[in-house]
Amino acid sequence: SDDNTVRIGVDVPYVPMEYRTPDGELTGFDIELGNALCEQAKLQCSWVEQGWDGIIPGLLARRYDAIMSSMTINDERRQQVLFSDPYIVPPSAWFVPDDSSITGTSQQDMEGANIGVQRGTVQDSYVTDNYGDVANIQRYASADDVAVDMDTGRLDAAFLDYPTGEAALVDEGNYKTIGEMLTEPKEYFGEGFGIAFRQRDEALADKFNQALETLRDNGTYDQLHDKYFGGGGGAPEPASGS
Amino acid sequence: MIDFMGYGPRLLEGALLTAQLAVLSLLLALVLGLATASARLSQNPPLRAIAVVYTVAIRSVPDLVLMMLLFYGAQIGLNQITDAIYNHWGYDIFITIDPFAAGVATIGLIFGAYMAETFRGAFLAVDRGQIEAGAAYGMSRWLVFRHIRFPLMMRHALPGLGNNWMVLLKTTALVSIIGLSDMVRIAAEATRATHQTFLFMIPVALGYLVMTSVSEVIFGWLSRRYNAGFEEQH
Amino acid sequence: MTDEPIPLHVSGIHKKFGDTEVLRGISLEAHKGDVITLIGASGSGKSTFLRCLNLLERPDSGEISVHGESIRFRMTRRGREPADRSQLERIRTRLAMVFQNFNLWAHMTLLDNVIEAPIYVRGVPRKAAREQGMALLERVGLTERAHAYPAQLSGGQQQRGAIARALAMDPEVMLFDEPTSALDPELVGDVLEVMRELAAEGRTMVVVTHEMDFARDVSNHVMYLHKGQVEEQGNPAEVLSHPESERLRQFLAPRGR
Amino acid sequence: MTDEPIPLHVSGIHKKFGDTEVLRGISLEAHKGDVITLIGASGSGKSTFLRCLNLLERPDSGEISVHGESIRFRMTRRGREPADRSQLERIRTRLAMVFQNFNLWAHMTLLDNVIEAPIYVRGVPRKAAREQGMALLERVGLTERAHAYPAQLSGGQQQRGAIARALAMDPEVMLFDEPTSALDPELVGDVLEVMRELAAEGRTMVVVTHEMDFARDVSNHVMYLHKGQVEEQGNPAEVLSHPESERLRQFLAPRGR
Amino acid sequence: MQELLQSIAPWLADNAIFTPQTLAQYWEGFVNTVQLVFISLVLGLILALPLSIGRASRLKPLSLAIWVYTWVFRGTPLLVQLYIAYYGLAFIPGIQQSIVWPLIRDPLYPALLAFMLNTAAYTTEIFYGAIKATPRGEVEAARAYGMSSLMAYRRIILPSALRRALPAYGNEVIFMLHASAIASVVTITDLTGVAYNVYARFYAPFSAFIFVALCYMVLSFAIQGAFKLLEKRMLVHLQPA
Ligand SMILES: Nc1ncnc2c1ncn2[C@@H]1O[C@H](COP(=O)(O)OP(=O)(O)OP(=O)(O)O)[C@@H](O)[C@H]1O
Ligand SMILES: Nc1ncnc2c1ncn2[C@@H]1O[C@H](COP(=O)(O)OP(=O)(O)OP(=O)(O)O)[C@@H](O)[C@H]1O
Ligand SMILES: [Mg+2]
Ligand SMILES: [Mg+2]
Repeated sequence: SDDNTVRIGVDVPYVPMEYRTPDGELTGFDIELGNALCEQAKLQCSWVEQGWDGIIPGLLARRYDAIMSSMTINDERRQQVLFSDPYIVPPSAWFVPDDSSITGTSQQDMEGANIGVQRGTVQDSYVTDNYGDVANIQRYASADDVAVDMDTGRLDAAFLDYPTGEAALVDEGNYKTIGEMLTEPKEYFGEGFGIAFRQRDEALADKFNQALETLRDNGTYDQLHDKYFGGGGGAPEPASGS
Repeated sequence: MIDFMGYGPRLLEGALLTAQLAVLSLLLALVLGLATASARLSQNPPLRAIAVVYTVAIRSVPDLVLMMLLFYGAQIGLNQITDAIYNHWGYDIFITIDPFAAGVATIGLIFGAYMAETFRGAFLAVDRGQIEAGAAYGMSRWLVFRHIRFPLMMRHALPGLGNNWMVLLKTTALVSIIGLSDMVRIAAEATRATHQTFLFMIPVALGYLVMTSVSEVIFGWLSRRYNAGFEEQH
Repeated sequence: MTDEPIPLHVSGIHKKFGDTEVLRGISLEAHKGDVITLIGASGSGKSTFLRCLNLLERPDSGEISVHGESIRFRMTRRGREPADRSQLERIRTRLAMVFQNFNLWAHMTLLDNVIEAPIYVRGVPRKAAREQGMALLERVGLTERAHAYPAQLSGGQQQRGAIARALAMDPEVMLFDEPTSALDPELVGDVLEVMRELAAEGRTMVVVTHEMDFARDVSNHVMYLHKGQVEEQGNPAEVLSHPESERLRQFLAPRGR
Repeated sequence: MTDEPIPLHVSGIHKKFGDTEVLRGISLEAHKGDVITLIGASGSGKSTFLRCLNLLERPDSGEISVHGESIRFRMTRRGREPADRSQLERIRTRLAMVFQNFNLWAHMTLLDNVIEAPIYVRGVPRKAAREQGMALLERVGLTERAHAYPAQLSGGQQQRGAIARALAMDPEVMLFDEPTSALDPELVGDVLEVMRELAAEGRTMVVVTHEMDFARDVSNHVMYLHKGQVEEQGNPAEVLSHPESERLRQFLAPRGR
Repeated sequence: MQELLQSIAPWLADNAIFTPQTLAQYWEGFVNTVQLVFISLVLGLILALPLSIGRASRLKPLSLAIWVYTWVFRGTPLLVQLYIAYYGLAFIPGIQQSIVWPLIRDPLYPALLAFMLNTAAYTTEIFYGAIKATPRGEVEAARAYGMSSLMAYRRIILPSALRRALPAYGNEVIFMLHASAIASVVTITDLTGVAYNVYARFYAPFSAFIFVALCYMVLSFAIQGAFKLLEKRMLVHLQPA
């Protein structure tokens, strides 16, 4: 294929990182940042939609050349794909109903609570290890399912990706965050989200890394970041390039 | 009319894809199922063995895994070959497997194994005398199959086929793994974008119900056709 | 070979089911126009022998030749099999069989049953086959029931339909397995008449029957089977009136009452 | 009513299939020990009449009473139906039927076929039923095939099995639809013997048959059906030797050859 | 189980993922899956028998009503049914104060309900088809020997029909096993759920999922083997000679 065209795989939607407006236009933090990166790197980019379960196989099978889809960098994935530098480290947060009696996030506060998480996420691992002994952890396929079961009253608290929880709970109903936004410890929350490439495409990864650095330096990145996360609490800390 | 928060048209497209996938996979599954059931009941031991392995193996592995293995496994295998060619001789060729064709092939292959079981049971229920009468009049095995065995068998197979079809129809949702946007995939997208789980389940359920209703009509017609000559009981 | 070939020549048929030997060396020679009847007790192997003739059962040994053409066999792992399917199919079209249980095809109307094999095996045009089929149904008195399904017919009607289906093949040798057992006396007469005509036309028939009158009146050769062997055979008038074998005498006895 | 009740009393049975009137007012009275044979051309309605007796077909009009008990009917949207299912079932256990096409239950062994109804309908203990069943199978010469499935039996064997199944009900009236049509002469004799014994035991039988010898030798009343009506009836010896009706004469003619 | 784990512990020593702890989790998931599938199949079967008879009955309204039920439950995805049973029921006004709430609150019972109704719908249609194809003469023979409708069903029609339905029902059992993988959607820790959990811990999708696929394979093999045995015993009268 042409050297200047890059196809990027993305699992839509994951509000507010990637989603469609009702008229069908693809947008979100990943999309806007990705487009900006491509422009900076003088690449012709197109987006390819792909369900999450097949997203890495799809890359390896060359259906597209990169994945930019809120993918957390970790060592297991590193064995299969090549990651760019992290472009964002999203925080995780606790959500409870407005009238909840839970006031803190310590183990004592969560004693006996039903905690909802999204199955197989970093939040799942974190809660399992730190609250598994005191609380009852329920694992769901999506953040929306967590939200619905908050509505039914089966859950007392939820621990989610901050942007996702904000969109699914706080924006939709009577819920609030409590406690700190978490991006540490790294062993759980990873190094943040990265763009994934095939192992042999090192040159392409370099182009993206350089473009990312330029955007951070010239303020484009901050602008985008503010647009999506500015209003909500806790500015995610930008990860420094290696 | 409710336009489902703007997702109406795309849902419709997804429904169309679901229908196409389902019908084409069904055809493939029927052919594979008939061939396999015939092989199972044949006098040829190697053929029988192949048929047994196919039906047992396919039905053992979860559909999702099969979809992954067959589509991505095949593609990655192909890529390794083309990569080797690139590394040795410098020719960069790239063969892509078309996801739609792959989806049809995979679902057809999976349900061929289930169809085979249904057909086998139905073939066993056909009165041997009827088949013998065909053979006695010099009909070739193929002619006996088409004119005697098959129509008589269908009467017993239709209920099972109907069930397999219903399951197949809903299994088409698996194709989102290989990057196709069927009805379920688009509804899931809409749900994640709007946080309205139930709102988008309704059009999906309705979409399936419409397709099932159409097929109920077709199955009803087939059932009357293949039950002609057999009086209604009780 | 200046003579016309013999329609059916069978020698030394043996057949086992598992360990039980059902046929133990049966031979038969049917010349043109011959009507051969097979009689014998239930389980003596009459049906099995008839089914061996057109290879619905595979004989374990023995030769079968139809119109001078010998059926070729070969040994396979499953035993002795016909070597050439297309030869087998060709030969079967010459041996039309009427079954004990009728075996009309349940999913077809009576007329369709009759015209099925002529059209698809012998390649008769549909229109001609239908005309011939209706004529045959008239011959067996079923014109009005031509479009009924077998399940809608009485037993006797089904058997008459099955005979029409066999006649439609215009076969060289006709094999009947108790063709009149489900027919009432009136129609037995009709069928005998039809079969006489067929014999006169030069057709050859092998008939399993319990109707001693039929054996006596129509056939020119009778074979009495006992436990898979021919115990006695010959001219029906002689054999049935003056049986030599004690067993045949016993077999015929209840009739005398 | 000091007399013993009549086992079977039937009057004025009418039956239509669609527009064709298959039975046009048939009556029958069977006293204890009576053996009544029904003869007639194919399609004359013999089977249909027999099936009306135990209500496998619903007669459009007419009365049926078994052992003095009249079957009660009521009108429904679907026509005239028996009013009381449990009465119907009770009466059916007294009328055991042997079918023209055997209708053995395919998923049961022969012995299981025979003991099924005694155990589950009449409540005979399993052990006793098995003993009685084996005895009956011996009576029809099928002891060795007791554990075979119907599909593994020859036609004759299936019919003999079906007769054993009927005998196992120890019924008051037995209905036979051409019970001997698939049997060879040897066994016809045996079965006639069995049926004579049954008659002597005081059982009543209604038999559709084409066997004129049987009608003459065993039955004490013969009814000739023609197009759904009784054309002639009476003592078999008289009726069959000196038929009054021209039609019956024709019907019996072919036999004379 | 514990002993088995101990005995293979040395082999597991240099394996980060398949530690005794995770294997115990897999075992728990395995047990949950088997329980869930088995109970819903048994309940579904019990429900399907009378329903298929009703479906074959001459009572048109009854037959129609059952058809509508099977049409809806076969016609919509199991996932939708599961969602409605788990989330939908919870929103019925007043239900949270009622005595059934403890049952509905627990994900197991809504899942069982959905699975049972789903498999019963499919099974009903399978049995109904087989009942309709029972040879007419055999039914008549049953009637003629004084069997009531119920008895004829119990002794003749159902035994004959259920035998012929075996291969198709075997399919349905396996469909149900595969379909049960969505139980994890409502927080049940079945085999698939465990695979996701292990995946979450170790980020090793292939190991986690291939292992779970193997578990499903073992179950499927067992089911198919059981059905082969059943067929051998129950279908002798139909086997080609
Ligand atoms: N497929 C088979 N497997 C095993 N035994 C069989 C099979 N077919 C027939 N037999 C047995 O072979 C013997 C001969 O059967 P056959 O049907 O030839 O008898 P028949 O002379 O035609 O009797 P009938 O007058 O009752 O029809 C019987 O004992 C029968 O049970
Ligand atoms: N269910 C049915 N529907 C329509 N017509 C039928 C049905 N059953 C029987 N008939 C017709 O009714 C007539 C009488 O049939 P029946 O079976 O009583 O004759 P039968 O005297 O027993 O003849 P056979 O000696 O051939 O058995 C026949 O013309 C038959 O085709
Ligand atoms: Mg025979
Ligand atoms: Mg009749």
